[in-house]
Amino acid sequence: MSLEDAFADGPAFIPYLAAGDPDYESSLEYVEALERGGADIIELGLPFSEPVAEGPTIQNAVVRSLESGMTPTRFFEFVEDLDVSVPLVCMTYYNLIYRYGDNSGPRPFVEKAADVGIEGFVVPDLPAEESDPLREACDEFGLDLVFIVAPTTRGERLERIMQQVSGYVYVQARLGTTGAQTSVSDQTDSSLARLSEYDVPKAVGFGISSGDHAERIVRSGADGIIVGSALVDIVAAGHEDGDDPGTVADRLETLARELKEGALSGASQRPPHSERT
Amino acid sequence: MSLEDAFADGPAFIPYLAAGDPDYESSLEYVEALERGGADIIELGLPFSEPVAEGPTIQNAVVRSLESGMTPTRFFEFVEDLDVSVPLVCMTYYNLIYRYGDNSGPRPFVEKAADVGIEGFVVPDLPAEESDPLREACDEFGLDLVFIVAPTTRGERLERIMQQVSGYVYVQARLGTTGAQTSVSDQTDSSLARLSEYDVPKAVGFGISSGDHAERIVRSGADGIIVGSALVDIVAAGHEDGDDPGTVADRLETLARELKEGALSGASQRPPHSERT
Amino acid sequence: GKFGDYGGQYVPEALMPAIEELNDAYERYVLNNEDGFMDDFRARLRDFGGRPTPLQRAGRLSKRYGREVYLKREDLVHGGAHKLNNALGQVLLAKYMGKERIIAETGAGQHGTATAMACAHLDIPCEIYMGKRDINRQRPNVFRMKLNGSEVNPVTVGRGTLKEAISETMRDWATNVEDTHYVIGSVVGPHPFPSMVRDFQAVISEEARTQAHEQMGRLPDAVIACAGGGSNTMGAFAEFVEDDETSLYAVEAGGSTLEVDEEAGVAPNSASLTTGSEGILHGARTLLLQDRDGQIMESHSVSSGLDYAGVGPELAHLVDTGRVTAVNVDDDEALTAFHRLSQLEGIIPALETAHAFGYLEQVAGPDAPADSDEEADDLGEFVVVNVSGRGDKDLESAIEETYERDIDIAPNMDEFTGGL
Amino acid sequence: GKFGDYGGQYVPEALMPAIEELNDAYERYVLNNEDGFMDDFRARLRDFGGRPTPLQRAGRLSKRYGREVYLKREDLVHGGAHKLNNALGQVLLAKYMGKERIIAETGAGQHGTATAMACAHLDIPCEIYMGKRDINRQRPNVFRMKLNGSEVNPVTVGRGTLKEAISETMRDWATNVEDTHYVIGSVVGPHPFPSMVRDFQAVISEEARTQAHEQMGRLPDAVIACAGGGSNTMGAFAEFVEDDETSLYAVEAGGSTLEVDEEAGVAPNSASLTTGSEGILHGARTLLLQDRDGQIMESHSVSSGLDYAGVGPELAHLVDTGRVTAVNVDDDEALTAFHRLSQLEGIIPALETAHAFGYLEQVAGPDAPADSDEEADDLGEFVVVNVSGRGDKDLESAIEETYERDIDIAPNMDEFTGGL
Repeated sequence: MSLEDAFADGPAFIPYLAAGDPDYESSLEYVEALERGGADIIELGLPFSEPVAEGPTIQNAVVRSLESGMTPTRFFEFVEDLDVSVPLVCMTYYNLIYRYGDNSGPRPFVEKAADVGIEGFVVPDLPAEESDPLREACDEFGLDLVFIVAPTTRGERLERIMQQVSGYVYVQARLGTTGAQTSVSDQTDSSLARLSEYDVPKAVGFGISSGDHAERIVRSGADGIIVGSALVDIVAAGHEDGDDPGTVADRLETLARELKEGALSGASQRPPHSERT
Repeated sequence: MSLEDAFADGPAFIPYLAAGDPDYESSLEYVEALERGGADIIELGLPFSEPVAEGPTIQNAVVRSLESGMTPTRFFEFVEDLDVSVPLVCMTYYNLIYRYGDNSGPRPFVEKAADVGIEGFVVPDLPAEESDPLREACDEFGLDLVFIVAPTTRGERLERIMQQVSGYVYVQARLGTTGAQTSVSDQTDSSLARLSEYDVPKAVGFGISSGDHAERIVRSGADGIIVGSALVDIVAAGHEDGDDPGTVADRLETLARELKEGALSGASQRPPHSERT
Repeated sequence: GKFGDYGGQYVPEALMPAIEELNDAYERYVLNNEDGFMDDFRARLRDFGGRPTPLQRAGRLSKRYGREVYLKREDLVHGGAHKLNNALGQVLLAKYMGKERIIAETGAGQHGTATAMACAHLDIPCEIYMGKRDINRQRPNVFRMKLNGSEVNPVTVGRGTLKEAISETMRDWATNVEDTHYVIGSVVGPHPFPSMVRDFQAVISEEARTQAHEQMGRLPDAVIACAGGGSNTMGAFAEFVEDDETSLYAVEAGGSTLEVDEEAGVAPNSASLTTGSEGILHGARTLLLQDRDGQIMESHSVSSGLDYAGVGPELAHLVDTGRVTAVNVDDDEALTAFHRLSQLEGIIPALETAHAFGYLEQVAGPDAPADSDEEADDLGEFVVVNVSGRGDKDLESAIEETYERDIDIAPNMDEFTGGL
Repeated sequence: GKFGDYGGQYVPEALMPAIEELNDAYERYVLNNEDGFMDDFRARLRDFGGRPTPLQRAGRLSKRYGREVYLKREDLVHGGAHKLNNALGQVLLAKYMGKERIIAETGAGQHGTATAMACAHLDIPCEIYMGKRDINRQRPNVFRMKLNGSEVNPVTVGRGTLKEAISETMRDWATNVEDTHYVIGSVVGPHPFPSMVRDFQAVISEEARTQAHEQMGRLPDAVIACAGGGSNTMGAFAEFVEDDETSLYAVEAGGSTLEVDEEAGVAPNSASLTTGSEGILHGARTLLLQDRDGQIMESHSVSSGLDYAGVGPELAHLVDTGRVTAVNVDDDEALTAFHRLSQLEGIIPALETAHAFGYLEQVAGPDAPADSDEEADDLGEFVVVNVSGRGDKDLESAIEETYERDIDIAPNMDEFTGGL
């Protein structure tokens, strides 16, 4: 599967932006800037009106994107209009997947996603217990289904998730919701330790905002880093200040590069035994 | 007893004013004008803070009088300062009588009242059932105790009152509280009929405001008329308009004269059998 | 009709026949359950009023005061206070008497709302007299009365408060006495009102006495109730009066001080039992706040429901005889108790009710002065406090008064200082 | 955890362990009464909450509708609504689970105040999330929560209403899941919430069923309850679901119209059962007000307590299977019913509750259209209406909305048009 391939050549840098934030055209430019900055996979948010798993930063991005007219149909056009070559993961809530097309289940959405070239999904309100229909559709169309593993996920639950996951596992660095933090949680290390026996790439997200964070996380054994809020902050600030989209795109590229380099630097410092085989 | 004497020469005109309304000096002048207008007895109100039996007109007079500093002590001075020769009846609420002096009952108040020349009392919140202590003090000092008989007073109650009453009985012309009315109630006739067998003067009050009223009431068999609110209205209007007290006194005298003449006219029209014996 | 020297019937003659008629109805229907009146009343109290109210153990207060503190939950009665017990009783009695119209006066609006509810329930027209100034201060209660279909008649005479409304209602009654019943709101007024209102409210102590037996296997050592006119007080005490082992505490509003300003005619408290003197007001001889001439003084309390210059004659008598102990709690203590009960027990009491809890704190609280030990001992091990009403009606006052007084246990009020 | 296709657990992974822990506690304490939990809960409902509430015959409504109309008086529960049944149950459960902190979200403030009261009573810290806009509109409830010692956290994201507050509370829970319990206020959310909240509220129908037997010697022909999220509805229905002779009516808020403005994403009603479609929201699959893409629509009702775009999954299932009949009453009908109950029965209902009475009028009132005869017959001779809450909280809204709509049976509102 193509997502897993993105981890083949070293640590993967996986940035997130909400599609259509703050408007369709700027957003295209911003996502493309992420690739220039070194993204290995890009998580594209399809905004849902009730983003219960998000922190305020991404919640506000969702509001901006919805106000600019983003819909599932526009989202697929957006993906087609994007000029990037790295794999794209669609991050959204289950109701939008469930309701698309004939309103009877996830298959039409997955089919359309595959059609426009999306490689996988992250669905924060869909735990493994409820994911069979989506898993089946993903299998049918050859897409990955990424699951989030929380610091509180243990034992049977972890087992169940790891049976369902494909592409990569999204390791939630700490309890809470998405949002940039100034330090890295100790919970990350123990989560990575619990996951070490599973043979699937582990990408850590929640709260990574700088190259130093990225370096520290990858050094601890992560196969990839997921960064959302720190990037969305740049979009939000640019929008509020009325900055030229090109300038904002440059800032995104700059932070992306810092994060990517941090990840690479972290990988180079890893003790040999923690390398993936 | 001197009050009863006032009914000897024909129908008695009994005007009411609140002592000290709107101020001590004007009030003296107003009361004296009532005598000039033909009063046979004068009811002088000693204001109580909770005048529950009064209509709004007299309630407001009470407020003005209290605000001008009227107290029981000042009231007795007021009576002493008054230059009138007709008998005076003190109209007040029982608490003031009860609390005067050593606070242990009505005797000190009655003693003082007798001392300054008051001839009797009307106490609207003291029914016959509760009047023994006051009755005894009045007897001791030779004062009359006037009771009110309402349109609803019948049978045993009426009997009990008529055993206690002296001076005159205050016949309440209609249900309700004090206050000038534009017509005379039919209730008056039946009240007077019920009282005809009792050998005590019957003075009718509540709502009499003109010479025509007075005439009609006396023609129906009343031995006297009591007029309060119509006179208080003149005081109130004069106070509000800032009129000279002398002018207000003249108006009071004029209305008093009209009322007195109405009463006399009514008496002259009475059929012989309704004359008092 | 007499309680020692207190009580009686000091009313205008025009009302006496109505009062005799009422007394007759009281004896027949209430005392002798004629036509099953009392059964009907009790059934309506249960189904419409929500009785019985619980006798609830207050866990956190029990801990704080080192004794079993139980709450008689009159705040749960329909309308939010014990007031309905009486209003429902009287309106029902008026129906049995064939009256066709109800009038009542109200100050803070609690009695008026209770009467309006009872009249809607029993389908009888109702007019409520209320001072214009009180109308402006108690608009939610005015609105409630109107929602229940009552007329609210503004009284503009004088200062436009309770006393003027009482006079105006008396006036209406004196005028329409034949078809109208005047629902007096407390154990005051001429006989039979003090006895009748007590009997309607006695359901409080009747229940509490049974509940105490069921829950604690014995009678309480003390019953504490706030006292303004005294209807919740007499209701909470009535069935315990014969129980010598149960002490009874009537907690009056100490206001800002027990000192009186004779000059201004103002008593900045409503402590008639503690500081009042004998006199005659609103139809009865009782203890009053009055000046040396016998003029009634303006009373004051942070709780408008306690703000009355008199007190029920029976309660005055029980205090004189020593059966009831009169104590008082000032505005600050009452407000503090209001916040304490809200925080510790999840019950926001009426400001009236808070006075009863203020007494507990005063003698048995952690900061009680050493010389209160005896009073605390007198309370005993098992105390019942009558929660006469809930505090929803007092939220605005609580904000205003708390802010002015800077009550230290209160939550931060800054955002509410403009009102709700 | 499933009701047909509805229900489930659609929540972020971080919360799943807490939900599993809660489910375990639900099964042990609630379903199996471990450590006497349910006994403790029932005793507190009785003593602190004021249960049982009466089943009252409504004399004037019975006459109007030509059948026996009985009222289940949840308005008499401490706090003024059925909300406490659930809040007390969950907070007590959290204590049994060893949790040290309670969080909840609230829209109109009713669930927040119930939770705050329960937390004060049970001595556990509580934080309530509330949209900034709702805080400004519901200041008395905010003040009440603070009086009870709860923190009220304003949520400023987005429009600052219930949906943002829910997200913010989920966020807090996701962050502090180990020591914190999130008290959900209705029969919504992931399993076990819909079942657990139903079980806590089922005391309503349990009592009503017994009372119906005692008072009428039989089961009611119909039970009517308003439905927003559905907690009073499920509470009023739960014990009757197996009684085939009793019809169950869930009355939704018809708002201004059942028509939807897809363009604006607004449904000017809250009729998820009548007009909604299947989807996933706030942890469960159920019927929702959503646009064709699956975005949740803004709902509307004159009653803020019904103003929610979803509905409990079990209720949705019972409607799908035909056991419960979903009907709806629009804003005007609800307001008229609010005034009618206030005037005829002396009970001022919550605007939520008024919807249930609006349905009675709609099919059985004197002005009911001829074609409603069949529905009126279906109601039968003995109808129980759940009076889910009292209307004190709604006085301001009632003034505003009545004035705007010119409800003909309303009292003259002119003097209140500036508010209370």
